[in-house]
Amino acid sequence: MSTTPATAVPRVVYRRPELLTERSTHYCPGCGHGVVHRLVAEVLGELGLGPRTIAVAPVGCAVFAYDYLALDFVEAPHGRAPAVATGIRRVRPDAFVLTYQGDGDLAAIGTAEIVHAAARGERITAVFVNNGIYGMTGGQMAPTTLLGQRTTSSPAGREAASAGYPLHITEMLALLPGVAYAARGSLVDPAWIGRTKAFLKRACEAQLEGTGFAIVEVLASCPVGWAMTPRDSLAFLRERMMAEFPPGLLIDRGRSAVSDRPED
Amino acid sequence: MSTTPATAVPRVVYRRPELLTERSTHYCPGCGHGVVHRLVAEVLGELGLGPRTIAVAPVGCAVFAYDYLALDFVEAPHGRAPAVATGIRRVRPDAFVLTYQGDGDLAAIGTAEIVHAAARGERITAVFVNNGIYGMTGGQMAPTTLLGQRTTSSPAGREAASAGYPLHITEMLALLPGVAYAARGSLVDPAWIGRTKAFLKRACEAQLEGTGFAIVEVLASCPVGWAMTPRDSLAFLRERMMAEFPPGLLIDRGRSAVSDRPED
Amino acid sequence: MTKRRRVLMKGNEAIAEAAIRASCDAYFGYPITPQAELFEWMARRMPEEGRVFVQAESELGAINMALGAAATGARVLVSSSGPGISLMGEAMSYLAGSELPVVVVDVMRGGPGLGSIGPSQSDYLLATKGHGHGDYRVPVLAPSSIAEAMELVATAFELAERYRTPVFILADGILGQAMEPVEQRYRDPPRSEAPWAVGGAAGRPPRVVRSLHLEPEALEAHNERLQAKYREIAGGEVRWAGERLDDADLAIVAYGTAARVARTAVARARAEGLRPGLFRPITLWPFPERELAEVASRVRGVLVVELSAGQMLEDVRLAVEGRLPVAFHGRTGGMVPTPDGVIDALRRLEARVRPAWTLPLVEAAALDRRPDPDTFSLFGDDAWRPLETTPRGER
Amino acid sequence: MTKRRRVLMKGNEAIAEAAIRASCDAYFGYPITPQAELFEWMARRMPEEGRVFVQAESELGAINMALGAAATGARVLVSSSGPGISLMGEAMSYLAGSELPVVVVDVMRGGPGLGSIGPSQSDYLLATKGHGHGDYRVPVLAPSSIAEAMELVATAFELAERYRTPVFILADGILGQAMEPVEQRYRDPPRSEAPWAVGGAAGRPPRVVRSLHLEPEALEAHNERLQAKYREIAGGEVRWAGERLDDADLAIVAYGTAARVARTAVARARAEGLRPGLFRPITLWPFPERELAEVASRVRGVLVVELSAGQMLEDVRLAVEGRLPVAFHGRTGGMVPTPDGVIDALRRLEARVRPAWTLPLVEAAALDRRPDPDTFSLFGDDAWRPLETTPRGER
Amino acid sequence: MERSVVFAGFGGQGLLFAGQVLAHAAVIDELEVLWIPSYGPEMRGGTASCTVIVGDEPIGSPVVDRVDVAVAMNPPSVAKFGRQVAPGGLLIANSSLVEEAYGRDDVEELQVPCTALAREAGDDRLVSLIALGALIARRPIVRPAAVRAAIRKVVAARQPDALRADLAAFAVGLRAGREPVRGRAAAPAPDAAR
Amino acid sequence: MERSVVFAGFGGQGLLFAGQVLAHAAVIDELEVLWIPSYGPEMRGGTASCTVIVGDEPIGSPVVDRVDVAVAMNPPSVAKFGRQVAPGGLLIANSSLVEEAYGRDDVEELQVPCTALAREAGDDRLVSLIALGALIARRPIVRPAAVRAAIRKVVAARQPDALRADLAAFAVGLRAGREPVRGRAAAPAPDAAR
Amino acid sequence: MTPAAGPPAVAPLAPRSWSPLIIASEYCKGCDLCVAACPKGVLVLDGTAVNRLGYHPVRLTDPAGCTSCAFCARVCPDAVFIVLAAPKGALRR
Amino acid sequence: MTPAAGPPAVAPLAPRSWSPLIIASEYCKGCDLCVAACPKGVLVLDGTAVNRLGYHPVRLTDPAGCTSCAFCARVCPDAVFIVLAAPKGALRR
Ligand SMILES: Cc1ncc(C[n+]2csc(CCOP(=O)(O)OP(=O)(O)O)c2C)c(N)n1
Ligand SMILES: Cc1ncc(C[n+]2csc(CCOP(=O)(O)OP(=O)(O)O)c2C)c(N)n1
Ligand code: SF4
Ligand code: SF4
Ligand code: SF4
Ligand code: SF4
Ligand code: SF4
Ligand code: SF4
Ligand SMILES: [Mg+2]
Ligand SMILES: [Mg+2]
Repeated sequence: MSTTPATAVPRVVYRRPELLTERSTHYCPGCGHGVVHRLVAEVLGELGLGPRTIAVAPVGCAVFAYDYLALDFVEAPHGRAPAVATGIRRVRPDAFVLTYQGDGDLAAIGTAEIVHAAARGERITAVFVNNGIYGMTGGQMAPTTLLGQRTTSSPAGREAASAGYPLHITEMLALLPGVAYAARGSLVDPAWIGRTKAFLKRACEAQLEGTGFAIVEVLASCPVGWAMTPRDSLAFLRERMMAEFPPGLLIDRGRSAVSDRPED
Repeated sequence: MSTTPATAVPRVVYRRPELLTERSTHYCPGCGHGVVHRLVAEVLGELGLGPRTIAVAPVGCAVFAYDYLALDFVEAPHGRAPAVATGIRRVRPDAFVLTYQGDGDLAAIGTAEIVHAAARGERITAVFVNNGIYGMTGGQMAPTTLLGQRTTSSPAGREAASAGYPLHITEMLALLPGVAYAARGSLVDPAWIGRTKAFLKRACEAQLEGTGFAIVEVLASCPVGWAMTPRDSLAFLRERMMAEFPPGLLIDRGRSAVSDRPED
Repeated sequence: MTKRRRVLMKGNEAIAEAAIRASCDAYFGYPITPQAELFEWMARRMPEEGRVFVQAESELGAINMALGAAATGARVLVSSSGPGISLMGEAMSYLAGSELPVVVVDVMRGGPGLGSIGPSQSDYLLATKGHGHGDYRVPVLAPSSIAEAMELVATAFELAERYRTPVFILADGILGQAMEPVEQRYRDPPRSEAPWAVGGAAGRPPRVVRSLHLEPEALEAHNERLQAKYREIAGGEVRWAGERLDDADLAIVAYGTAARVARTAVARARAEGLRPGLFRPITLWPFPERELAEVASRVRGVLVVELSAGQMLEDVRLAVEGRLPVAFHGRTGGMVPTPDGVIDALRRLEARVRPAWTLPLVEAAALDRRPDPDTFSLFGDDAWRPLETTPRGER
Repeated sequence: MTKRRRVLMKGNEAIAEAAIRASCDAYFGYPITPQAELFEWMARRMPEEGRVFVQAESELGAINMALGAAATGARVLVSSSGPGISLMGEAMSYLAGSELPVVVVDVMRGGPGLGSIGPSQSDYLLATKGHGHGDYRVPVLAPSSIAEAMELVATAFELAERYRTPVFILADGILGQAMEPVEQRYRDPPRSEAPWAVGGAAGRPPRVVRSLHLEPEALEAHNERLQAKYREIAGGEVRWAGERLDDADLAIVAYGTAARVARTAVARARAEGLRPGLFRPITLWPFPERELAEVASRVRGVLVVELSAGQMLEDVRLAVEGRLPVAFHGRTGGMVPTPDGVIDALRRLEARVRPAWTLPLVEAAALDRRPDPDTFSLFGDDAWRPLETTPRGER
Repeated sequence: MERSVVFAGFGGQGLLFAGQVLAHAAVIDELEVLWIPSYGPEMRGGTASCTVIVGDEPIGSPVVDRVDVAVAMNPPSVAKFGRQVAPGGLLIANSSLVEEAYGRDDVEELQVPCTALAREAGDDRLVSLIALGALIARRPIVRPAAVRAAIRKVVAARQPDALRADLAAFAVGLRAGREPVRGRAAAPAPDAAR
Repeated sequence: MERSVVFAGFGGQGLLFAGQVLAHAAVIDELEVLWIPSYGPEMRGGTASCTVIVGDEPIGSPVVDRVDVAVAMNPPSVAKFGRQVAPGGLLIANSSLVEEAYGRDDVEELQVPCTALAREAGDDRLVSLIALGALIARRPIVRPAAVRAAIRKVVAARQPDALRADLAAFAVGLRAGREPVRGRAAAPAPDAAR
Repeated sequence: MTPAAGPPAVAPLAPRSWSPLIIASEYCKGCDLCVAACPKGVLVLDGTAVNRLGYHPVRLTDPAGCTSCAFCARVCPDAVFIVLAAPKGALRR
Repeated sequence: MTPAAGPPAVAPLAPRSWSPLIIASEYCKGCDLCVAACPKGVLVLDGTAVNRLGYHPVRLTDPAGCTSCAFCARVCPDAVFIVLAAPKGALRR
């Protein structure tokens, strides 16, 4: 690169991605959804997929994703995004199909739909935001809530004896031959955010390669649901969530080796 | 043993178990459900559980299980047996709770219910009859139908590209810490039938020990759904079904070592 | 009879083939008796035609796949029976709220619960009134022969797309399972524009298909639009058929299979000196309320015949508004009324209505409204109950 | 006012606590606005009491867990709102068919689809008519204050067990979210025997709880029994309340929150010279049809007020049977009618009804039945439509 | 005028098939017709039946209070449908399996050893076509030629190999219907395992 | 007679809490009362509001066409609820955040620098109790003593440590309501992150 | 739905009249699985008999050849068999 | 729902007036995550300002200390930042 003269245009290191609309989000301060939206907008933008993407919005705090991402959107009933996406997928072979779901949406009420979309190997890229809680409805226990974690529906902390164990649904899905790609990212710090973006990119590529179903679970914080400051929620994310749900690549059936390094 | 005089009562090697009612079943000739019913009756009888069992009948060919097994029964909506059993389990801590489901019932429409009953570690013993087909409704493809297998809804044989891959749901469930016991048996021959009975017995014991959810998948034939003679269906069971779904113990979290040998 | 090219077809299969010939793009389903053959026909034929067939993991899966496909502007069919249809209530409400065209065939069976697989018409109230939450209505078409079912499939797609609404076709186990000769006349309605459909926001602002309107004002405005649409449908899309009503003094109201039984009963009853006619609603919603009211103004009594405990009965009573006796004859659980059973019910009705010619109409109506504790009072102890149920012995 | 021990309670929490005090054995639920506090109260209190609380994986899970628990004879509560309730249609049909007592609370919100979380009464038709498949009915209780909700919880358990049936409690977002002072009066109804309940066949023949009756004859007989039970409930369990009806010449029919708005409107309207009274159904099924008909015989017009596009309206019309004008005022999507809005609707009704004293009743009724294309004809072009909708400007 | 026929027997005796052949024959003869099976899980290892209504006008009621002809290929079917035959109607019983006459004076009872004849002709499933032949011999609801054309049409599409045997079975039945043989020929039941 | 009050502002300003205190005070004063929150996801990072209706008879309509008092703690709330105040009613605005008067002649407008006063008192959440004090000073819907008892009751149960500050804030508000201060004191908004 | 009364009680038999199998033929559906499973080849479907259900039930061709291994009973979906072990000295008829 | 117009175009700036961060303060929710993530400690929540949403928005305290590492932008849930790299010779204001 040539040396820049003093009057040159400064190089843009980072800018708000084009696929984000101008609207301010309704998310609470520090909410992970905002970061995931941004990553999705960046990845789709970089791959040039915006104009042919049909996205499916969940029921959960991200129900308004269509207000923030400049994409065609269909709103699915709670948990049914993978079925809705299957319908889209089948009649629109050329579209890029993206689902966005929370942990209650995907891992509780929508268990059957996600398992079977994955088993069928639908060419769908699923973004799964695991914040270990039902954010939208006021902080109740989710299937991914940690043992001992207090929520409005586990006021004494989640007990295995009555409420069972945190569900590792992405690991379950990774068993299925229809799943081309499965990974778990985290929003705990810039490095993991970068890695998560790389996972998302690879999950989009898997769809483009036609190798099957792709899912990226993103460990995200819900400061309000966890009743913490955003800063404290990052500590909880690192020490507790990431201990229970180790992030990293789970499977990449499309490629022998996967590029798992942080993006930069 | 003393030598038996010529006029002695002959020793009964095998008799119809007491928990089977006198009714002739509605099952087709050679149907696996009959054998599974018999094994369930034998195991519950041997463990003396009949009088305190509450069983849950599926929707599927085994919907009439209550006509053949002399147990208290609740009929669940299609796929919801694990939820129904959970309700029973929680309000009747002393009862022995048994579910009986087919592969369409358990692995298709009932996916969410079985996954979450298992994740919660409900003390339930689940009998899962996998015949790779929807018997009751006329032989349509099930989640466990083999690739290439012709059914009334996969007339050209199941294709992975459009219908996905056979679902190994028991393996998925075995990942869950709430699952105390998971095994897969087969009705292919007397030896495997004996082994399957041992699995069932162990799965009942797991409930009695209070260690969590227990499931036994039983590979069974559906001669009518497979459009084969019962004899041919055994060959299919051995060569095709058992190749896709290897029988054996999957997990026994309750005991370190499991007795996996054929009963005799 | 001129020589026609007729083919023997099973109802379930004829409905499926009619959808294919109506350029149905995608079918999503799940097996259930007595509609399995519809599903299986699609499993075989849709791939042959290069179209979409998906066996969903459940009816919830199927109807939500339909939602996704319809959101792209595709022509979509779904089918099931009672238990499966019940599971679709939430998504039907979403389809109505999101204004998406999907045709749903319900081949009704005996209920409630697992019930039986016998023919039934006990999903009338579900289809026409209260299936899912929220204020919405779904056009409901009720064929009474296989040929009519084929025609109504095309009509259903038309209505669905013209009004952006899910549409029900209500058949019963007999219509699904029976074979009749039908002419191979299929109709492929032209497609409406779908400027609302998603497909990727290339060169245009993004589109959103949704039912959420969090601001009450916005949701009320949305509901106003929906209600205006429903009024339009109610005004313009009522369908019904009358038979021998011109000189009738009793009217049988029946749809689908019950109407066929009633037709035979009308013929036989006339031979025996009674003078019934048949009023057959083809749209159950919008119900031909005005048309039935008009017919009711010319007869002395109305007999509702259903394969149910009395569901359409409510709409008939709403149309007749107490101006003349409404009797009911129904069988449930897979049982089907017989022509003789209907004739008996007609005779009981006939025995109780006063001859019309002795009083001017208004007075007769007024008289009829006087509480009559015997059978026809709507205000007696059994006010809510079908006015006449078949005596047990008859069954 | 004497000194009373009153506690400020939130509707959702009061309902939950009332269930606990009514010896509810088990609660199964899934979070949804606006009933989350009910669910959360149970999450905290049930374990405290050593009873069963399970957060199900979904509403399907919850209602089916309830089915299992109820089959053992346990006293069971379930709660949800629109979308979740819609998902329960199949299981409700099973509960009805299997004759199992479960109390289901629906804290209604705006629809259709995801709609909004605002208060609404748009699940009336769902609850009273067509939720699931098959011929069944569910008693529906509609409280209009928090204190009444607490009392009706006990009533619901009573009805459920006496008649072996699921029972709905229909509240709306306001009733769920509001706080009112209530006296701590709880009722714990005695338990009915449950000789049908499963529990292990020790020392007796096995029992089966089911809804399947494959033989049509058997299923029809089962349906006959169910219908007989529904007739019994309709005969003996109608509940309603009237306010200022004695001298009223117009009757407002409204339930739940709408009835409170109407009550305020009645008071204000009387101050302004109108003479309305309030007819408040407490059981929506069985609907107080006979009772309303009696009231209708004494007034000149009826105004139905709902937080919906006109759902109870159908039952009111069935009760009134065209004998006098029925007007409608409704708001949807989370909007709530205001007292002034109701009064305006009353005035429009008043302006249109002829004074009763000029004609004997029967003739007046007959006259009213003449097609009047303006507003009140049920046979005009907009036959199916609520007779009067609020003009847009008012909203 | 409408004529109704019920075919009933064990699953595997081809009764639904025979009913379909009759329905196709009616179409060939330009009549109106409606065919309804019994359906669903009761078919599992149980009995099967179907009803065919043939008429000049579009068929009204799909349910018939009484049938004009009952073809009953096993004992339970005789028991169930024997009483549903209208006075003056016809009851065809499979005398290979049904021991004695049903014993109604007001209907014509025809005993045909269908199973025995089918065994002779080489295939159990022919039972019903033999019965259909007998039926057409006694009640010419459709022309025998139309039945033959219908068999050709239906069978040629599905199992062309079976065509000859099927046509032969129908002929045997026709003959048996024209010259009824009394008495029961001992013959085993069809193998019901499908 | 019924009096209705709406409390509105940013989430985190304690508005639902202040409404509950008023409702409890009404119960203590043996009045009838109804408290209704705005609820649901719009609470996420947005505004919050609740309505309290106090009366002598059981409360009828839970919705009020017009309110007697609006307590508006941020600019959007003034914009939204300012116009809903009935003629002769009272509008209390948080002059720390709201620049200018709403400007209605037919209602009494009271400007209280609630945020500034709350900061002084040491906790952002006190904003609403200060406003409640001002409200009770101008419209004695309930007795001040009842409010104090209500604060004791509600706060003692949940956060006993906060009791003193809460009572003090109410006192500050009461005073501010009795001797209104005009003008806007510059003060930062509460930290809305909860 | 009534609990099974169980098979008929096994009464002492004279050695000569003794058979290792009691076959509840009316339950048999002629599926052939026991025939396939029998290591001794002593079972056959009886083509000359038809039971109530319409099937050719199974028949033991050679009681003496039967070892009472109970394979037939283990594979039978309809619990048709009672298998007895030979009392010492008994002759299988 | 309209697609983002994107942030304001970045115009050439005179070296002296140049800053590495453009902060869309009205989007900021004061969550503090960028402050925590900044390795240089040059971000702070501005307790003296309140934005339209009611939050204290973030402020860059020392442009010269900023290395344009964009950690702040990567962690920000509300995409508040544009990060620019220093043109050669530019002074950070
Ligand atoms: C059928 C149905 N049940 C329940 C709800 C209520 N509901 C809305 S969002 C949600 C859960 C959201 O949790 P999650 O998926 O984890 O998303 P988050 O808000 O945490 O991002 C629930 C239960 C609903 N809208 N529909
Ligand atoms: C909600 C619902 N959907 C569909 C059906 C129809 N149905 C009955 S059984 C069955 C599948 C049975 O298959 P499986 O569970 O494998 O049992 P099998 O008959 O093979 O033993 C289906 C789809 C139903 N009864 N209810
Ligand atoms: S509740 Fe949790 S997930 Fe929802 S917006 Fe707030 S922080 Fe985000
Ligand atoms: S269809 Fe299959 S599973 Fe059902 S009874 Fe017959 S053989 Fe058994
Ligand atoms: S017991 Fe053994 S040897 Fe005897 S018949 Fe049975 S399988 Fe054959
Ligand atoms: S296995 Fe049982 S049913 Fe099958 S042939 Fe043998 S005895 Fe009969
Ligand atoms: S770019 Fe880096 S150094 Fe500069 S403010 Fe952001 S995080 Fe700090
Ligand atoms: S991370 Fe973003 S929203 Fe949070 S304080 Fe920093 S700039 Fe504001
Ligand atoms: Mg979540
Ligand atoms: Mg199966």
